[in-house]
Amino acid sequence: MALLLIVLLPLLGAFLTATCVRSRPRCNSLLAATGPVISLTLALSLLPAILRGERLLAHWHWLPQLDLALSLRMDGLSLLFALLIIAMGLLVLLYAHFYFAGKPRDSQRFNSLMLLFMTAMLGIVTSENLLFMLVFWEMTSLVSFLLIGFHADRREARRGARMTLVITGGGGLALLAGMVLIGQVVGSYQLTEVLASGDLIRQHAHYPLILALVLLGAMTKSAQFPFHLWLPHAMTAPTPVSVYLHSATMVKAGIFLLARFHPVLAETDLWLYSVSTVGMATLLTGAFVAMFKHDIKGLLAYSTISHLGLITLLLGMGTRMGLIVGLFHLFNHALFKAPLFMMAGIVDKATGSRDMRLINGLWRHMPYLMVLTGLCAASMAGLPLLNGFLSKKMFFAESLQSPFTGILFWLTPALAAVAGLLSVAYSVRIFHNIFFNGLPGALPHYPPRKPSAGILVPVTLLAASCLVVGLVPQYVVHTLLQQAAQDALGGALPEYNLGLLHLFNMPFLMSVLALSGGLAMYMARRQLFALYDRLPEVDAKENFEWLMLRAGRFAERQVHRLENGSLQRYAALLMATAVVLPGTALLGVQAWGGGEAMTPLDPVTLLGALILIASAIAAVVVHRQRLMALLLIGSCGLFVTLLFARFSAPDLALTQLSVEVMAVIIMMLALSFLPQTTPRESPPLRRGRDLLLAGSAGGGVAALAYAVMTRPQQTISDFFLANSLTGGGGSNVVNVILVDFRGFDTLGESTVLGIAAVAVFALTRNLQLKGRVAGDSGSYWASEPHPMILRMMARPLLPVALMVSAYIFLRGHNMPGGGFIAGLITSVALSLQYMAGGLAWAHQRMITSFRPLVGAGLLLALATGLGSLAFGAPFLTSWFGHYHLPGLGELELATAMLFDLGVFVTVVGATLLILANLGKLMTLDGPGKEIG
Amino acid sequence: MELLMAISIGVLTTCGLYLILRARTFPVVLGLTLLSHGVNLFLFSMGRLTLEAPAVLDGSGNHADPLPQALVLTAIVIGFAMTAFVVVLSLRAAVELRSDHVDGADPDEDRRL
Amino acid sequence: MSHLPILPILLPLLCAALLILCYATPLAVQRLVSLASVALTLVVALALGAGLDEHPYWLYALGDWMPPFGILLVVDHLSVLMLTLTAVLAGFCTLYACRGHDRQGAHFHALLQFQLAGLNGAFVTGDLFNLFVFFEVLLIASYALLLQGGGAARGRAGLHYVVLNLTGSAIFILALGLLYGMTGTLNMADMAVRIGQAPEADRALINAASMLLLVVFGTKAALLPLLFWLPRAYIAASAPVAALFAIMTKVGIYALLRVFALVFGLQVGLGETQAWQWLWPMALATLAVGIVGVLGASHLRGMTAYMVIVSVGTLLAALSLATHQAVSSALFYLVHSTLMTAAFFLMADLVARQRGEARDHLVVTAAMKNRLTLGILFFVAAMALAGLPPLSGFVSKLWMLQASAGGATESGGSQQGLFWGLLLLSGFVMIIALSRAGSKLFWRQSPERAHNRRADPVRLGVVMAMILASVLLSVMASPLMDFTQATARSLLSPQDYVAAVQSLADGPLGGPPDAP
Amino acid sequence: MLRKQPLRQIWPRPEFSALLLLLWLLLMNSFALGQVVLGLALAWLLPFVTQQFWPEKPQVHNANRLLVYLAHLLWDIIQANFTVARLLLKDPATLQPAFVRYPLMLTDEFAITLLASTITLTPGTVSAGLSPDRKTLLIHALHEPDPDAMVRQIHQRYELPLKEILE
Amino acid sequence: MIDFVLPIALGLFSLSLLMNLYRLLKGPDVLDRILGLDTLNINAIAVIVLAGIYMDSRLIFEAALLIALMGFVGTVAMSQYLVRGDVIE
Amino acid sequence: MTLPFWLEALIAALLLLGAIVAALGSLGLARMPDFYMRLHGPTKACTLGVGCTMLGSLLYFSFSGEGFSVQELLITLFLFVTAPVSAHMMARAALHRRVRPEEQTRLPPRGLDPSQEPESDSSGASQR
Ligand code: NA
Ligand code: NA
Repeated sequence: MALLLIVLLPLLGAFLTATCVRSRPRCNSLLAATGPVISLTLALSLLPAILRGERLLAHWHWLPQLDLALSLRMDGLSLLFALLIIAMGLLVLLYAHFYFAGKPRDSQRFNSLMLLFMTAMLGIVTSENLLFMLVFWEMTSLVSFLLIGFHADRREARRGARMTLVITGGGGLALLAGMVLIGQVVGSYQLTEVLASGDLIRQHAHYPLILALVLLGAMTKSAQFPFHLWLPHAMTAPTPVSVYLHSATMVKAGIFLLARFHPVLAETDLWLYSVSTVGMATLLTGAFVAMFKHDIKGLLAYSTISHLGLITLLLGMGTRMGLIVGLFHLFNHALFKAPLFMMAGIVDKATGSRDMRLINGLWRHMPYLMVLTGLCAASMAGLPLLNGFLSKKMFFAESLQSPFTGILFWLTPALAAVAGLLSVAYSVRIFHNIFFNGLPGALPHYPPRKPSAGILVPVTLLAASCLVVGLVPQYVVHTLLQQAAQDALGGALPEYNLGLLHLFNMPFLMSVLALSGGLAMYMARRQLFALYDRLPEVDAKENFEWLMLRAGRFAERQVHRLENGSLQRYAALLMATAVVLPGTALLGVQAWGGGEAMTPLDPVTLLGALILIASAIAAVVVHRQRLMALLLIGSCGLFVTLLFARFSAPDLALTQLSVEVMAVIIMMLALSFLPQTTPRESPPLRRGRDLLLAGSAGGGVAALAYAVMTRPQQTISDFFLANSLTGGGGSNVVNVILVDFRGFDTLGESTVLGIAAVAVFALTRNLQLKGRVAGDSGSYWASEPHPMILRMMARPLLPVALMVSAYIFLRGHNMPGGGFIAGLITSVALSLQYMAGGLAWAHQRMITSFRPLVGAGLLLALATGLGSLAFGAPFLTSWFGHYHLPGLGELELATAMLFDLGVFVTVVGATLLILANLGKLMTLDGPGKEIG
Repeated sequence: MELLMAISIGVLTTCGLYLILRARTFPVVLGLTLLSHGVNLFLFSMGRLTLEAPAVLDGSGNHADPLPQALVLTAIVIGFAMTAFVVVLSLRAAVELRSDHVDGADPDEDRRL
Repeated sequence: MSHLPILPILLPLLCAALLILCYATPLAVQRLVSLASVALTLVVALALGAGLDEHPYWLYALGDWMPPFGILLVVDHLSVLMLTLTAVLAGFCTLYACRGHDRQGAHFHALLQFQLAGLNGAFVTGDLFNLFVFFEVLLIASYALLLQGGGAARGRAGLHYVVLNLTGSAIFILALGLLYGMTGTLNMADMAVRIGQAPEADRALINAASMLLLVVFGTKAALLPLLFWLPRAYIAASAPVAALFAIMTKVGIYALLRVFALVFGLQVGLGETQAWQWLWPMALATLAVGIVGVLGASHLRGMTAYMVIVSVGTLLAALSLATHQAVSSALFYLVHSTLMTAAFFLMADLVARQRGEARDHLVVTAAMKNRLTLGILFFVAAMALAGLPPLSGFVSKLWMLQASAGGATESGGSQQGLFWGLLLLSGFVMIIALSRAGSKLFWRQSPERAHNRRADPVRLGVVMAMILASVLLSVMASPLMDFTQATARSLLSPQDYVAAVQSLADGPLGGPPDAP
Repeated sequence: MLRKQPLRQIWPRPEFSALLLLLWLLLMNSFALGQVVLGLALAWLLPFVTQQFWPEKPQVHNANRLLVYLAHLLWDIIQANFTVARLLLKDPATLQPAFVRYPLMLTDEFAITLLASTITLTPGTVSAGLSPDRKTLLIHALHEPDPDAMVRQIHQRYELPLKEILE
Repeated sequence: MIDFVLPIALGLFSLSLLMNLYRLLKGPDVLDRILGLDTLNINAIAVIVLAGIYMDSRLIFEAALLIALMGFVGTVAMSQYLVRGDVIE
Repeated sequence: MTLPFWLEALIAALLLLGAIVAALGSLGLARMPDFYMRLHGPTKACTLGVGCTMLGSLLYFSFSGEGFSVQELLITLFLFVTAPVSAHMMARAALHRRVRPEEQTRLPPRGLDPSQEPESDSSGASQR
């Protein structure tokens, strides 16, 4: 529970600070500090147990399916980091309280984000479950994104934030992959088990991949070469952020990871060469560039990179001692780098600048700060009596015992010495260049504003601890460090001593060399700056932005090329896919013909089919003359009808016929607003391609049809034939299927029609047509809009057609017909009235609007279906009975009729709604007026 | 007869697809109609071809397969609904895109701000 | 026979028909009816889910005609999952639309209910032709919804969407016909059995039908060569409609799963069906195209549309592995991605409403009125979509990574590598794209006076609730994970499905053994 | 006018209804009482619901004359077909087609319609257009060397009887 | 005797259909095509009726009835379209 | 079933006659030189041709035991009512579109279209 509280209290604090006492900065900061203070107390309370070598574990279920558990672990390594994180956090909170003085909103926002970040860091170091660790790992990336983008109105801040997120987030993804791989190799995501499976992992085929992925995660987070670029650009963050994230915590997460996985991944050649090479490269690059940064925070950032490289190098050497020294230096680095960053922030606030070329001679104004800075800079440079000296000396010693052979063996200490020299140079620079070096340049604020006393408190505390650790390390950190190393390595520790003993030896010599060389280098700085300025300037952020922009543009171009808005292309792709995919399957067809005897051909059918084919081809040939093409389509419809009739499908024939006329009328209505001809647009090649595509699809369909038709048939249809009369009460089996056996399909089908009608209504509602294309310059003999002769003929026709429609409807159950066809006949008869009398004339005479008709039809069909529920039968269960009424004759009553009536009503409503609304477009007062 | 039917289906499908690949809405609509003729005949012929034996029970034993007929009927109706809709849509698109080209007068106009 | 399985279709259908009948009903009443219908449907879906423990397959023989002759509704785990997801999503979208989008066109609520009826019907039917019918219902409703409000972009996108889908429907009929011609049945369980009995010589034709169905469902699901209708359609649709459309691609995926796991996979297993062999490269290519699209998008809606494509690619890639874990994880991801892409469409609308002319284009404008609230929502939603912890995106990505472990085989390893690579790359690209978008939208501001249009509290609340759902899907993911595991189990054991249908059937499925 | 005749309002067209009933019974191919009842219902209902579409009430003054006229017409049609058949087989170049203006005497719309239909159905003539003032009918004749004779013949044979019957 | 005449009649109607098709395809004016289609409809009615006699079944006679109705409406619609540029005003 | 010889002969004659007349009508449609002349064939010949066929069928079915067959009658009536209207509509459309009649067509004194001056009328109709 204590473990959980250690992690959760800052989180709670984050929520509280975000929501409570937002306008009172002091209360807010106090509130912010409460959580970490308790956490720190709790963590310290665990210290004795940890130092006894105990390992505390806590476990709560989260997602057992994924082995993702809320598992926490506290051992030496975790505790070392946890204490560092909480303690530094508290100091930063204190610092920030004064830093953001006068900006309560900023202060509050920082406090809550800061606590969120602290939670994330604590989570990383205390996770026992690898996946749970990842949660916090990504959380640090996200919160750091927000923290770096704290001043979002600044372009640099935004860019820096995004760059950080992209690099560390990307690393996080790699780490995710690495963790999952580890979990798969080990069979568990619990750290305890993973750490015990070092050999298993190292011998696994995936080991190089795992190592690469984990390293990618660690290196990006810890700003290792070549991923170090984000760190300097993250300096746009407010200084408290830099203090916490970029010196004390976040950048150490990668190191923590390397240390944590040391027993699992280290001690192989691959580890040795990859990690130490990266570390060395980072160490040198950072140190070299740091010297030439004029921005205080820039210098510190590169120096941080350099120190991180140093630690990585130490871990990379894979020796047990290397790890101990690495951890020690990590600790020391936090102690001296954090106050330096704090100093940078204080100077920035005081002078309004961070440019060391302008800031000179501040000792006059801030002597106390000068002393503190001196201490920390000296520690950074590795001057004796300070903590930096100790770890750096041990680093030199370690470099002398590198596991490399040959030239590499000597190269390591040599480069280490060079790096040491460079670090001395920039350490001197940061001290001398700010506080001495003559008079200040044109600073925004001069004389500098006096820093508040409070802001100096954390600096003082940290500087003092540098001294304390430097003097008596064995009493301060030794035991914890030892335990941390012990828990990280999981085995016996080599003999070592943190103290000042053995002052004069080879490492000491190297230190002296570095000191003097560094000093010399600083002396020669003007020449070096000049030299450096001549180097081509590479702005990583610009490059990053450029890269991102190019990637975006490239992607945009590709998108435009792929998704170019051409329906023709999409349709061609669809067809090509529909040809190729089934085509591959059809390669396996052994015989197309199925062996069944073919139905004998008769000349009339042949003729009909030929006319159908001729009409279809002619429609394609003349498709540019649209009305003609439409006519030919009408002819196709007629002959499809005749084919249906020929092959024993009278219902289909009736339906096809009525549908065809309606469709042609609708298309003609639309055609009056469209150009009457189609321009010749497609180049011959395109037409050829289209023909090939369409032809192969058509050929395939024909082949399939032939193949199936000549194969023997097995079907469930015998059931329908057998049960139609007895079970469905009708002898027209097709109709019984439609209204009974598969009435649900019919319900769906009427629904589709109803929706289409409503959709047409919605589409035409506000449609403003600019004037129709076909002219109506009346000639003398055709000037009447609604020819009288048509009108007179159409009128008596209506009741007759309705009578026929009633007949078709009623006989449907037993003979070809039914609600759908009857509905279409009714609609066609009524649409003839529209043609003969005009929309307005006919519409006034309709006894109902159409939309209610659609709704009522559907409801009737639904209600019929629901009726059976009352009898405990499933939806749409039909019921019928034959009654012999005295005098009236045989009477059949069937619920299916009622259902069919619903279909009928829907069809009438829907088709007329469509027609009327299309027709409405033609009238002058059409738009805006709702019809139907 | 089967071969003739297959060829008719193939021609209808080919013509329909070819028209669907045209650049103007109206031929596309016509193409959709032809295509639906083709596929309806296809679905119909999946019940095999039967002469002179509608699925109306009259005491004789031989009947055409009624099920595909019912399915085709449904497909015809749905096809009709879709045709009606797409016709109106093409009208509306022609008005709003200032062209009856399937991609409008300027296919990229909605990419721009 | 309980009537529960039919209710998810009937409820919205009844409401829609009523709304059409009483077409002049005040909008307030329409909204009430619409919301009530969605809520009731959700209750029904949950009730169906609760009953699954007792009997894993709800069967409902329409018209009391037993399978294989009548139309049979079969509600199993997958159906319940989809029904529930649809109801939840529809609830959010309806609520969002009730704040004004439903005024833009006529009969919004009726069409929405029709859409739901179509979707639900597709999810519960056990009959292949009935599936086609419900596809048409949901498609025509979606056409109408897409075009609500009018405008050039909608007209164009709508036309493309409609024409491609109509062509797709024609292909559907071809496939259906072919399958009926070869098997003589329409009930999916019966068809599966009969395909197993089909002679070797017919195998190629049946496979061709399966490939045609792959094309059809692939078009709906937006699989690579068939996906290009999607971006502009989703971009053009009004926000709640686009959000609702998040489920549309999933219908294609549902159909792929249902048909290939049951009809073609009964004998050989899902992973061995011919279509599934093609699915893998197509899905990866889809994922790749989606990634490029997300990176290249110039406005939030476009980015979201491509995120839909990314989600489709991811989902299908995981599904194409066809293992229990892979399918479970993919189904979990399905829920997550549907809700979150939908939330993002709504968010894009919220953002656009406060940015004047610039809408949701990634350009700099004056500050938004609700910058902080929207910013936080955007940030969290972006996290979820990019798969960052601790939200549902992370959980599903993690699960898919774990599930796609190839094991020892060489091809398994390279499969894993490809999938992992693209999956992680998609997350990476999303981080890039979303951070760029977020920074442009919320951080950069031109100095003009801030826009002063406040976000509608209900709309804001809807988006918040959806994002909260993502949190819940992560924090309390376990029950859902169990459910998707059960779903995958039932999906991968189609013989149980067939046995359930058989228990109700009139005679043995597959016809009498001595049938010609 | 409708208001003055409440019975007509409820049952707008009894004669026509009778025809419809007959049609129904023939279609149903049954004279069972049930069919009669159903047919009666429809024969009343359909004219009733569609009466708005047919506001004019053609008044047939002499039904017998109408029957005679129709029989006459049928005979003419049969004759016409043989005439036209001969014409169609001839070399088209030898035909003498003509457009003829026929001055209408009839004023009733229904009567004009019947006349125009008659003209179209009978020998070699098609009524192609009606002037907007409804005073002239434009007739196309396939082979008519003497248009005036044709006008006279139509007047005598069809227009006058129609006027008697309907006006 | 009917059996003997039927094929001849069917053949003659087929010939008619062919001649209608010729007009439908040839034009030249769109009205010629409309007329061709209209005649095609009428001849199709006859073919259906003859086929009915041939098969001794009246099941497809409703189709003939519908062709008559639909053909008429179609012809009227197209003619009206040519005159007014629309069908329903 | 068997029909009496005379009836069978009548039916056969009707069918044959109908087919011949219809074929002639279609022939006219195919070979007449202008639209207005083509119009005559279908509107008359086909109507009667189909009418004869219908009568034949009516007789055949009415006497073959299935009761009176009314559909044929209905179709015939329908055709006779609608054919003139269709012809009128088409002719009207042709006049509107100024479809040229054949050269030798005799025109009324004031031309086809009195609303237009003869010299401004470009159609061949008024040039004679
Ligand atoms: Na300086
Ligand atoms: Na005449």
